[in-house]
Amino acid sequence: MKKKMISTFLAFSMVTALLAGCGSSGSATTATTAANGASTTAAQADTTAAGAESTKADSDSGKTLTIGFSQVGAESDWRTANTESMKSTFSAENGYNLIFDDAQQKQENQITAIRNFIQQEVDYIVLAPVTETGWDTVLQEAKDAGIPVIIVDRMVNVSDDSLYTAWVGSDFELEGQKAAEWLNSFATAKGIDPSSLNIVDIQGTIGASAQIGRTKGLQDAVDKYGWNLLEATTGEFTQAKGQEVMESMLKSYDNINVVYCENDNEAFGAIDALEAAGKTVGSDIANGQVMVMSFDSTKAGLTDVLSQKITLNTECNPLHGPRVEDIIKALEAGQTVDKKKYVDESIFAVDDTVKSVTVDGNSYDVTVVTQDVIDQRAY
Amino acid sequence: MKQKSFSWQRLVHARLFMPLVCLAVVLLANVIRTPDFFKISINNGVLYGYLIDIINRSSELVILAVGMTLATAASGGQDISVGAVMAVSAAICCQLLSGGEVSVTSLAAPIVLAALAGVLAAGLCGAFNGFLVAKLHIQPMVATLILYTAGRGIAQLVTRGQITYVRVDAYKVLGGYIGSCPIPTPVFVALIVVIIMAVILKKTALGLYLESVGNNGKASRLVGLNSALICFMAYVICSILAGIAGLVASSRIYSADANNIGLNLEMDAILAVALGGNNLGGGSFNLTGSIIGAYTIQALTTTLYAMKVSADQLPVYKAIVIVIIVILQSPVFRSLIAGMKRKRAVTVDEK
Amino acid sequence: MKSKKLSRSGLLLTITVGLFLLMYISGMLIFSDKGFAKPQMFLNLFISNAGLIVISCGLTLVMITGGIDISVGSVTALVCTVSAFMMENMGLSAVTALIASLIIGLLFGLVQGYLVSYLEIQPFIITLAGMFFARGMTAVVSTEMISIKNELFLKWAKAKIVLPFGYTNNKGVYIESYIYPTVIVALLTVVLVALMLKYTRFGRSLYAIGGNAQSAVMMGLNVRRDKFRAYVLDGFLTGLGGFLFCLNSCAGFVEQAKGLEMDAISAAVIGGTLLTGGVGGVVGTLFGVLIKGTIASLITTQGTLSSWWVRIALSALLCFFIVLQAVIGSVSAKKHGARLA
Amino acid sequence: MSQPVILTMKQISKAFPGVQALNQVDFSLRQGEIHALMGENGAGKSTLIKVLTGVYGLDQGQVWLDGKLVQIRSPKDAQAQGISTVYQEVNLCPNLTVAENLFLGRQPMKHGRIDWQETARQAGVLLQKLNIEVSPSAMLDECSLALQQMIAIARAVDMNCKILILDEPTSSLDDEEVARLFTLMRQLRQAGVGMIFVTHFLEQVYEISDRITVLRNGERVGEYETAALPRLQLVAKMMGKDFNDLAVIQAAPKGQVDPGSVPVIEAKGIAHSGTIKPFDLTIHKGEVVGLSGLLGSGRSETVRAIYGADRADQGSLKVNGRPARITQPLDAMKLGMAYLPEDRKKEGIIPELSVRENIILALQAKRGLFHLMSRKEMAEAADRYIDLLQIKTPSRETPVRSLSGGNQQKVIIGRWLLTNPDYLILDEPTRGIDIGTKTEIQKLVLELAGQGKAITFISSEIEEMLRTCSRIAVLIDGAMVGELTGAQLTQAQVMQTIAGGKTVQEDK
Repeated sequence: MKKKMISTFLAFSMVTALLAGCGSSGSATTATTAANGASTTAAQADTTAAGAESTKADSDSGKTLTIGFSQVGAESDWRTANTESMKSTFSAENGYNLIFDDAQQKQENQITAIRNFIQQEVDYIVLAPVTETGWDTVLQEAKDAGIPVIIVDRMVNVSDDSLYTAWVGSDFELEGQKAAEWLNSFATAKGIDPSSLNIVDIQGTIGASAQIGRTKGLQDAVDKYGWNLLEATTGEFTQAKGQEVMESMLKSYDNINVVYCENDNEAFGAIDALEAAGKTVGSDIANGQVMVMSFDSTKAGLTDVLSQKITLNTECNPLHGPRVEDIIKALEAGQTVDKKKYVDESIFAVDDTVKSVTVDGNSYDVTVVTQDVIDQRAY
Repeated sequence: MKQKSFSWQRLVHARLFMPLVCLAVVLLANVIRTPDFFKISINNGVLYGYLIDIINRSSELVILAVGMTLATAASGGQDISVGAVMAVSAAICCQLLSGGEVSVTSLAAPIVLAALAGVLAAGLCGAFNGFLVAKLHIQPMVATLILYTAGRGIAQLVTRGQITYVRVDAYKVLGGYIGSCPIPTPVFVALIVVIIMAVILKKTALGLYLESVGNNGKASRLVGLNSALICFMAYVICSILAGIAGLVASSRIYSADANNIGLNLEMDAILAVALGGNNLGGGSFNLTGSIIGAYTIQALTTTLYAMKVSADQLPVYKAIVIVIIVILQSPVFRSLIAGMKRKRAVTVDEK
Repeated sequence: MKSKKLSRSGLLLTITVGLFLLMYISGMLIFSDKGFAKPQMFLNLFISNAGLIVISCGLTLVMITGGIDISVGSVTALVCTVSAFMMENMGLSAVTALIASLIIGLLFGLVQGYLVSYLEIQPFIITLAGMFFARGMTAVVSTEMISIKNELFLKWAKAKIVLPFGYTNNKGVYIESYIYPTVIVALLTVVLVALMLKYTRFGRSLYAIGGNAQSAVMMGLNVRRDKFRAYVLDGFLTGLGGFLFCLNSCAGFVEQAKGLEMDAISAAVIGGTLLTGGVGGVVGTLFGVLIKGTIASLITTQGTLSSWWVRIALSALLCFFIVLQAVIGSVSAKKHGARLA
Repeated sequence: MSQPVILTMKQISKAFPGVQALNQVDFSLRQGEIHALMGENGAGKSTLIKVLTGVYGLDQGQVWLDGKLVQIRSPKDAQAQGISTVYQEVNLCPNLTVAENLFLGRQPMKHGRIDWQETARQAGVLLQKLNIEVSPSAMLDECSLALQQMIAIARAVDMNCKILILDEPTSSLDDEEVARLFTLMRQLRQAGVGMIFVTHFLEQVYEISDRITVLRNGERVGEYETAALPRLQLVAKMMGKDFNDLAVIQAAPKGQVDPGSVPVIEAKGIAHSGTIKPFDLTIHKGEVVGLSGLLGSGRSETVRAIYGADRADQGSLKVNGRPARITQPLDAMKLGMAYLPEDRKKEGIIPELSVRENIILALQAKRGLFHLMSRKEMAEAADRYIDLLQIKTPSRETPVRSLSGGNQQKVIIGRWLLTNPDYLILDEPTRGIDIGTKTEIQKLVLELAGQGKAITFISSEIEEMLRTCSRIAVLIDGAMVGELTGAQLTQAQVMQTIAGGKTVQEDK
């Protein structure tokens, strides 16, 4: 009995300690954030430099802007980099008060968080939505409260465009198109017959906008150039699933020569599976190598490009912080902003066989990966 | 005639009958679809084939199923925290190996030490679960619900929300291959775990103790068994095995992905135990059945993947299999069928 | 006489309510500058959790009988996706979608209830199958996210019920406090279910079944039928709650409401419902949901915490309640034991 | 006794796979009579009752209620037709109040909802009418077992039952509680309720019943007026043979004890707060010491404290002259103790495990986790005790749950004998067991004492204690009030001691 009471007390004090811990660890987390963010900030100096002065001006005038940021979660390297970018941009030193909420991949949590932001009377709400859909009600509430909403990363699909002020993010379909155009140019340059390109597509989580855009980019090119798309299966954006799916595909087809992975984590898994099966990964398709194409261009992903395991890595830029800041500054200055702003994204290739690709009349340069390029990357 | 039908009856009622039939049906479906399903070749110096994939991929599940069987037997409940515990173990191991960096190419700590730390952490999780279940007599599902929710949080706390990579070949061994051995290491790990458990059950009275405690804890205490300790041990073993499974899963991707390692594997492990013909209410257990159950689930998964069923739709088939099996195993259903048979027999007799 | 009744279920409920007030009031004091003291903040707890409240009520019924239903999260996803699919891809009306939602819930209740009560299969394993099935069927219906744009549906979703108080925010906008109809439905559900549990024979029968099913049979209660009905009602409420959930999220997709079953179970447990059955109630469950919502609110308001702290804090709280219940249970068992002596 | 017959069961047959549980059994019950249903375990008493209450369907036969042919489909159906049952293990809900338990499923309604005030009022009236002293708002699990039984009866009576079945209602009650129960039963008899009374206690049958029906092996032996059937004849009819075993036992020599030898057990000042006050107890080799007292007097608690099932708070214990510290049962087992618990189902058998495993379990536990007995050793041990104790089981691998109560008890006895204990604690080893097996167990006890084992024997039946014990210690409210030996060992003396210990002690 006595023992039981003790354990109750223990449990209770545990809860109390944890709750207290939450408070104190909050600062601890911020501290690590600052430390981690140091390299990030340095690397993006060029992007933030312009904004830095005006930020100072803001803080001089004594007005601290409160930003509520609802993030999807921490499910991938890309996402963590995205969070870091926001945290380092909207730091206290830069004159902001960032209220960060992690939704743990749940839309309902984000809806709750936005309602919470409205009550906290934040100046801006930044939303990286878990899903594209289902935002009508809560964004209406934000609009009624007069709080501008800036969407980052995925787009929201709402009946009324005025529910959000601006959107910053990647054009996933363009990413797919760029990769596909590069493949076409590369094959042409190497004199490879389009019909001998046997491609498998390891898709992202079905329904995610990145998956939809990147798959579409490839699919359109397959139809256009007459490539041979053997199979498209989801690898759920994870390394483990990418590996498993690749293993299975290798059993079904023995002529795969291009693997189109929709993010870096899947590419890592696919490379492992390919190598385990005795295949050589690389760009030399003609001599039996299997080409791996990937997206995101995380440092790890680019390192694999450098070691020639990934042939092409199309960037998906997570550094939304500075861009969101630009929009906020413009809004504060009373200017109008573009409703949609795509971030600039590079293409990283293993060599300079293809110097640039053209999509819809726009030309995009291809960067050849060197150690310098990797070192300069922020994530 | 009567003799024959009797032996058939005995076969049908043998405990391993249902699990084996399930496995056979799944494999048969594969052969019909892919005639060279059972083909195993040597490719790049390693064994290669669908079957190898299934056996390799189910390793973690087999390890979990073994632990889950023991926990179920001793407590009559299931440990739903094993997936999260896998993540904790992997996170701690990788974090030690990387020395806190996000991605490393050299080790910050010896692998054995880090692996031991991971397993130890898992053991601690098991001790927590075991304490709640055995000492405070909390329903297993509720007790393990705590770590089910907290586990991944702790794992993320350890890795600071990042995916920690350990890009060192030595770390890939556990999930890959040992030197030039053609059989994937996870298969060995699963095999070793099974053999060790089998030896323990064969050479010690643990099996009898577990069954006795799970069946009647009070009576077991009075014949000198420390019911609480035995139940506690079952949970510790279950979590340690989850920790080992976590290391294997982590080694496969040489990283600790707190959000995805072992995701939803607890449900599969419970399913394996149920498929193996074990009573989820505790008491007597059948380890072989659980292992066959685990292989069946992976075979089903691989089959459905190969049949191009979307991963999202996979659960529908799993659900159908579960429902069929539990209905067939349900005593009420069996007595219903038996009653019908008897009635038929009676009418025949009357004629 | 009342004090005796307070011994177990009453005590647990008191602790739950007390803890909720304690947490909320300290939140109001600590974060008063961050809007935590505003009435709307409190209302938001209900607005955001309307669906969960209804679903947890259904689950509480099943838990009182000593059962469990872990399929509720997946069924919610199925309900949302089917509703969205019907309205967007088939052009059916919102009313049809609502009816379909309720029917889906009922069907799950009927099948699971039948298997649990008439074939006597363990509820955990049956509802595990139900969970797999519903999640998989959601993917069969649609692998894509479906955004609901149906006019009537959005009208329901956006139908603010304005309350006669509010505040002016820093932008000078007067914001009146409001709730959505979903909140009224949820609270009505709690009240109706609470009344049903207290004032109908069926309700009392559920407690009897949870207390001792064998006895309940011997006392002439139709245990199988009542258990079955509990699961059917649970299914129905899951369908309804799923629809409310859908009104809040206005979308349907495979990953929706993942882990909702554990939220609902822990809400019920925090609210004082024992998983062994026989003790508990929906008022407690309501407070359980509110406590979970408050923790989430506190953490969001705090504003720098990472997601893992949410998980860890929630599970620590859950741990506290579970251990507390175990202790109270063992104390009353001790009493029982002393009586035998 | 010319009351009208209210229930007639004709030619009832019921078969289970492999067993003909009831074969053409007739039974009748009159209004306002207490009709004892007697028979050994497996005679078909429970099956007959379960057929009558609709738990089982019947294969053949008819049930007539009030002259009408009826079909009873379920317990609910039975209740609707006025047949209620009160079981030994009280079938009420511990998590609800007394009032609620009384009216569960038939609560008074007002405006379509339960009228709780009315429920409480009616409960109060009902309890008062039957002289049951308990608050209607008390939780059931706060009531004593006897009280729960009374409440169960009150519930049955209030449901306008014409027929009340009492299935071993007295086996967990002490004498005073039995007396109160009998008062209640007589009250009901006055009110015209027909009662079927199932029990193993012959005294109670003769005290309360009007008629007796004896069943044996699923068949009816006969129906008798209680007053016209001598006890010995009743026993003979139940056993189906001339009953001389009782006499044999009474003649058996009690173990001869050397008082100078080192006692096997020497307890000094052992106590457990709340249940037992400090007591001393010394037991020698070859001695059978009985612990007597009313239920709740601390009989079981005393032995449990010695055995370590519940830890003693204070006191010292010497085993074979050496001080012993016992914190858990295993410690006691290692010192050569064995404990057959009172509640066979809850604390004795491991139902799903086989007879073999149940028999070897204690020895295995004693040997430890790492010294698993070989299969051969297990099989031999099991076979030896199946043989020795004449356990009726299809095979040693049969799950013990499918054995009858008596055979289960023998399995547990076998389990303990296998550990070759010096000191055996037998707590109610014969409860709920048919007379044949009872006698066998009593003989065995004396035999074991003859082999030099020390035994503590607890039983609610004084006669049984007198037959087996060479000494009886009597407890009242957790305190040991006296020890009776030699010529003091008479039923009257024991009763008197239990009734008022002090006077007897003064006599000594």
